[in-house]
Parts: sequence; structure tokens; C-alpha cells
Amino acid sequence: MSINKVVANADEAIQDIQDGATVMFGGFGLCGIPENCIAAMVKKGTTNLTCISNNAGVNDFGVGLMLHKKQVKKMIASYVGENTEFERQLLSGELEVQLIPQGTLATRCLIAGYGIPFVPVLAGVGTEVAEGKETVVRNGKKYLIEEAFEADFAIVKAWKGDTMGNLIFKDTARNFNPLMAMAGKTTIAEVEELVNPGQLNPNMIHTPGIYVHRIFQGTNYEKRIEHKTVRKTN
Amino acid sequence: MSINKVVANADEAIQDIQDGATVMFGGFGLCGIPENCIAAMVKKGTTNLTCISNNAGVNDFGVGLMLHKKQVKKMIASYVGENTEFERQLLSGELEVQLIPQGTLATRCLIAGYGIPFVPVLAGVGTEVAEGKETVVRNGKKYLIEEAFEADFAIVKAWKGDTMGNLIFKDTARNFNPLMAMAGKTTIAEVEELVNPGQLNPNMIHTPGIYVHRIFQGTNYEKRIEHKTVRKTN
Amino acid sequence: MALTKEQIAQRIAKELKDGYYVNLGIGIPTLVANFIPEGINVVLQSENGLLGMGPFPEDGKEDADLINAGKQTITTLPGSAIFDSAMSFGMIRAGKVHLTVLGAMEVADNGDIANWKIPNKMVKGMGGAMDLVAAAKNIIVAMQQTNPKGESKLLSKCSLPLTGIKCVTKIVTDLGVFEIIPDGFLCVEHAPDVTIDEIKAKTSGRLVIADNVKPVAI
Amino acid sequence: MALTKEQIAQRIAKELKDGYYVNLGIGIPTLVANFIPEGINVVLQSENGLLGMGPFPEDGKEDADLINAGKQTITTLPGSAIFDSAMSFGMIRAGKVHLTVLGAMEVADNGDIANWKIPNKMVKGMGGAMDLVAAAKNIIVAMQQTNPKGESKLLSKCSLPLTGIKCVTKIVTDLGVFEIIPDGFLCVEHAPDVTIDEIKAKTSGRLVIADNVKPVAI
Repeated sequence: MSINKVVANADEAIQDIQDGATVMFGGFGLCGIPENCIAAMVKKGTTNLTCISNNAGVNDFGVGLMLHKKQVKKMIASYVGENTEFERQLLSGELEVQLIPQGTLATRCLIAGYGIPFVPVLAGVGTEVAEGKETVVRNGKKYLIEEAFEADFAIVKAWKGDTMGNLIFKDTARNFNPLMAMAGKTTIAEVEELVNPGQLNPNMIHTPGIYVHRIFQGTNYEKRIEHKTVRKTN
Repeated sequence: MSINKVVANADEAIQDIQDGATVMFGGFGLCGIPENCIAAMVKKGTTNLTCISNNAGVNDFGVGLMLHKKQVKKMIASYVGENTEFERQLLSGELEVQLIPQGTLATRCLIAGYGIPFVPVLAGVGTEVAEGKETVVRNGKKYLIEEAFEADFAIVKAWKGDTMGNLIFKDTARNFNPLMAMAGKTTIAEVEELVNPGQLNPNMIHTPGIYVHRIFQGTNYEKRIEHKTVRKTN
Repeated sequence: MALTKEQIAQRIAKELKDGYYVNLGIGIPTLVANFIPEGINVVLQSENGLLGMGPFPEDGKEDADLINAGKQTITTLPGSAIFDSAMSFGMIRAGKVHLTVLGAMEVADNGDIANWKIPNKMVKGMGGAMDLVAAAKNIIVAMQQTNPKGESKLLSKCSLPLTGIKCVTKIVTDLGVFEIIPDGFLCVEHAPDVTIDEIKAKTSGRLVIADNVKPVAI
Repeated sequence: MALTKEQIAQRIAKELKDGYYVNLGIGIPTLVANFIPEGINVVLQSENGLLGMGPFPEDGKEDADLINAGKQTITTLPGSAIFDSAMSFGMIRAGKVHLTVLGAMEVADNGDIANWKIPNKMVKGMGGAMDLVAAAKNIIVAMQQTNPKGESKLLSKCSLPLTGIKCVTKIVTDLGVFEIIPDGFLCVEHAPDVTIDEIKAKTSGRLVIADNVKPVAI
């Protein structure tokens, strides 16, 4: 029953992502981002991308690297405050941007992975996020109808994975990764440690392999820290 | 930060469940059912209950024990084929029954725990399950609108839990347990092993303690096997 | 000769493709797992929350915490994953399961299926069947051509309460293999020594015999 | 004297009850964690996917995989649980988080809040703020009474794009403590040595002074 989903590296994993594709990137800030695949995307130079990612990285790391190379046509995110190049491209009109609430972003991934076409949410009611959106009233409350994402590719980063695509995440590097893994038509996972089937406890799998199409062991993770904060010690 | 949710035993855990309450019971078949709390419910004799459970146990085990004592007014389940007393009460009209698709049952628990009021599903379209239900058309397909459950209590069984209510399930005894744990206004968890905070890996928690209000270590688990099937060995 | 249950399962196993995730229902469908062709790697899903269902355990090694959707004791295989029921049906609904095999009481020539209820007689519930048939793209029914009374189970319209509408793609019975096409049941294979006339006699819905109809190769 | 940021946090910490799950936003709200009263056990939620957020790590022990919603390196505590972002906002939406403390640029006297965007100037995004204010039942805003230009941030109507409507329950500023009531901002406490006249001068929305208004006890 061992379905093998291993590809050699990031270049092979992303080789069929075409200009104009919609691509999700896991991670929160710079935590748990697919560094290898982002580097490969920058190297390949794919353009006109629609990127779905909670954040846009920083100017010189994460999804920010693709923004810097003008590979991104449209960005769907919830918070982009760390990226001044992003803000510049947005205010100058070079970049199309859709900002959506973080929980809505997460839930639109979840329902895509669960085959649910839309979900009613309270977040954004009465704000500009609600503009043009279908609404529904339930128990006296108004909800926005939010659609499941449709992404050509989802690219995620896990801590451990096996050759069948089962994934385990570490600490808050989990964040959007398991959700986006479920939401991609094709899902690519890069992992810090790739193991054989049977080496992961079936009870402790965060993303079942059925949701993952390609997997490889990444290299040279920088794991940059965005805000190093430490305790005062006397 | 150690919020202590420990109660002494099943009797204490269920003591405020009143006649007429809506109560969810975790488990699939006899696998992963809260044996201690069911026994305490039978002992207490609470009646007029609306029970939400995937199955109705068998005649002399599981939720079937409460049916046998006529404590259940209404049963919401997906498959009850193992319980002849159930079938008898249903066909005689003694018991009110709502049969719903298993995935719909699971999802109505999930959305309750996620604060989502309703969900569109395909399951049951064109069948008697659809009767009287609101529908919506999306991408040319008709969906039924299914509501989040509102349960006064959810009673679940976990493998391990800590005093703060964090739960870990074992194998397919997971099933509906983590979903119902999220869906109860008050959630009671019985566990095979109760440990102190810090003894469970935060990355491997299936149900975060925020969803659990009372927890205790159960005793004398029978863990009855419904269909023992074994391999032919030569 | 009509196909045995094992032969029905064996024939369905030929539909498996390498890399498939498959959900097998209770009864004949379960037997399909015994006939997975050499070189074809598939993963079995059990909708109570397991990917990578293995064979029954050795006697004495059964574990009450590890069962399949038929409540039978089972095992896991290397690479298994366990999850809750919402995720289990989530992956089914999202179309990640490539093939669903299940039994039926009746199938109509438009692909409707009935397999969960006999009014005033049998009330077991639909379990996961309605979710599976509503979501799966490729649904094969494994059943006998006729009921114990000898009446066809391949009908122009189901008489029993429906499980799902226009969802069945293929039916493998003891008499043959049928695809659902706009014109009804397309008989593409017949059991060895079972005549087309017998199939015609035991099919009550619209039936089309394929030009290249051939014996079931098992 | 007006309250310092620490004193605002200290005052808000008095709202904590034993057993509370609490979400603290970036800025002054984060400081609330330093003033949790003796005997009060609370669990801090970080909406990127953590219950049981602990203090910053010791220097050299920081881990890039363990951050809070403000992207700061943090630690877990015994009894922590980690989950994905959908569950994180799920528990927020389901009302399981008892108290949310966040900053604001503007609050209106009907409980509207604006804290995510300055058109044509600052575009950072709402992050989780819209989800939090839409779902939480008890939302306390921690902010200065006035902006750097000296203009009141307690308004009759927000001028900036809204984050959420009619959601704020209480505001703690450097000048006092205000509850949102149908008549507007109800001033229930004033900072020591800050006069009611100063509060009136620096509140631009409808203001009601409570009969029993008293100095902030910190």
C-alpha cells in the first residue's frame, strides 16, 4: 500500500507551476514557510502569480522574495505589515491585493479541504471587507458568505514527513500549513526530515498523506527569526 | 496558568445533567465510548434525554443501556443496525429518531465547535433526509443547509488527558470524540490515564483543554469488541 | 456460470489503479482488498477515521480501539494515518478518495442507488453511505443481480428510499458488468456461460448491450 | 497623573477571572500578562495556534518555530496545546475565549472599533483583529485617550475604516476606564489626579460620568 510521493528536490516539485497559477504558501510570518520551494520559484521566475499566504514575508525573505522580483500579480493575505516593498507596490498600484481576516483565510482553506463550498462568518460584517459579499441572517445575526479557496498548488513546510505524504508539524510552525495542504489541487510538502512509512505514529499525523501529492526533504533551512524577544535574566 | 478541571468520578461529572437535556456521546460502535459516564447516567436515571451519537450501542452495552431503561426520548444517530431494542422502540413509536448521514453528523459537531452556524452539504440531496430542509445551489449543484448542533453536554472518552483538559485519543477510538468535545456547552471527558500538565506533548494534543470543562480518570473499562475478526493463520 | 462473491470482488479489483485511495463498504466490497493486483499500490480508507487499513489481526492481537467502519477488528499498515470523522468525510467530500465500492439493494438506470432502508421493516440508518455516494466521483456497486425472490435489483426506478441520486458509475453483479450511460445500463461484460438473454431477463431497467460485450475476465 | 502603559495593563489585569482563556493583542495588551493577580489562573491564547503561551525564552533558547501572533519568540508552559489556525479561530468564534484585549486607533460610543487601516497611508492588514472583535463576547480596548496630535480617540463615529461594529465592552486609557452603554461612554474610573473636566475635554463621543466614578485602583 506504499504510495510513493517523493520528488528529488524543490526544482522538481514546482516544475509544472505555470505563469498565472494560484499558489498557496503555508507559514505565519517567517515561521514554518517553505523556504526551499520559495527559492526555487524565484529561480524559475514564474510570473503573474496569485499568491495566497497569511503574510507576505519581509523584503528579503519568504514570499517577499517573489514580490521583490515582481512575480506576484495578486496577493491574498491577512497581514502584510512587515513588508515595506509590499506596501510600496500596493500603494503604487503595481500589485493587486485582497486583504481578508485571518480566521476567514484559515477557514476558507479548511472548507476547501473538506469539500464544503462556502461558510458563513461574522468577521468583517459592517466593514469594507463585507463590500460586495453575499450575506445571510441567522438567529438575528448577519453573516458574510465566504467561498472555499481554489488553489492550483499549495506549498507547505512540515517538520517530518514520510514518503506517503503524511506530515507532522512542530510548534507554531503548524499555523496555516495543514490547512493549505488540504486546499491545493496539487499539494507540495517540503520537510526537514523525510522518513519511511511506519516511522511516524499514525495517531500523531497532522496531515494525512491523501492530501499531499509531492514531498521532499529540504536543505539549508535558515529559519529566520522576525522578532527575537528574550527574557530579562539577572 | 494551570486551570484545574478534574472531578472525582463519573457521578460527579454528570450530576447536573437534568431530565430533558441534549447530550452527545462520543464513540463509533462500541469503540471509544464513555463507559463510565454511561453507567453513571443509567444509575442516575435521567430521563427524556435527546441523545446525539453516531450509533446507539448494542442492547446491553453503550448508549443501548440508556435506551433499555427508556431514558431516551429522542435519538439522533447515523447507524443503529446493531441494536434490536432500538429498532423495536422505533417501529413501535416509543422512541423518536432522527437518522442523519454520518459525515453530516460529524460536520455539524465540527462547526458547532468552530462557531459556524450552518454548513452546506451534498449528502442526502434527493433523499428523504432532504425533506423540509433549506437548500442552496452553488456551481450548479444543490446543497442541503445543515445546522450546527447545540448540545447541553458532550461526553467523550479519551486515551490520555491532563488536568487542564487536553486530550489525546488512541487509534480509531478517536472518531467522533474530538468533534463532540468541541460541540458541548459543557464537555465532560473520561480518560484512561489522567496526567499532570506538561506530561503530554503540546504538538500531539487532539483536543485542546479549552473545549473541556470536566475531566476524570475512568475505571474498569470493558472495551467490548463488537465484531472480533481475525486473520486465518496456518 | 454466475460469478461468486469472490469473483465479483476480483473483477472490481481490476478497476484499481496505482496510487488510488479507496473506500470499501461492508460485504462483497470488503473482499476486494484480497485481490489487489501485483504492482498496484492502493491505500484503503475506513470512514470512521483511518487511511491505510491493514488485514484482520492475528487471533489474540485484536484491539478494541482499532476497528473499521464495519466495526470489525483490523490492523494498521506502515504509513497509516488516523483522524477524526469530520476530516474523514472531509477528504471524501473533497474528492480525494478515488474509488468507492459499496453494496446496494437497488440501482436505477439513471445511477440512483438505494441501500439503507426498508420502510416499516428495516431501520438501520445510512451510516456513511449517503456522504460517500454524494461526494465520490467513481462509485462501483457490488451486488447480486436479483434479490432472494429472484426480482431484478437493476431497475428503471428505485422502489426503496434513495441513498443518493445519479451517482453510480458502474455495477458488478454475479451476472455481469454494467456502466451507467444516458441510455441506461450498458452491459459491457457477462459472466462466463451466462447468456445475454439471462441478463436481459434479469434486468428490469433500460438495458443496452455493448457491441463488444465480452466475458468477464477474472 | 495619567496612567502609564504598565498601569493600563495592570488595571486590565484586574478584569481577569480564575479559569479565563485570554487573547492579548500586540502592544499594551501584551503587558497584561505581567500583572496577572495572585491566585488567578488564566491561559493565554495566541491566535497563530497556541494555548498556554509562556514568557519570552532565555537568550539563546529562542526557537524560530515557536512564536506568538506578534511574531515574537516565546515559550510554552506545561499544559500547552498547539493547533492549526482554523481551530484557533474556531475556538475564538465559538466563544471559548473569555476575554480579548486589543489596541485601537479609534473607538466609537456605540462600541465600533477601528484599528487596522489608514487609507492611502498605512496598509498592514487586519490580521486576526476582525475575527476577534466579531466573535469575542468581552472585548477590552487598551489605548491612549488621544492620538499624537492630541485629538480624542473616543469618538461619536469612527473616521477610519472599521474593524468591527458594536463590539467593544470596555476601554482602559491613560485617563480612565469607560464602559460602552446605550448612552455612550460611561466613565467609571478616572486616573489619579486626572480631573473629570480633562476627561470631558478629551472625549469627543457621548460621555456619561458614573455617579460613583472613582479613581483607578491599581
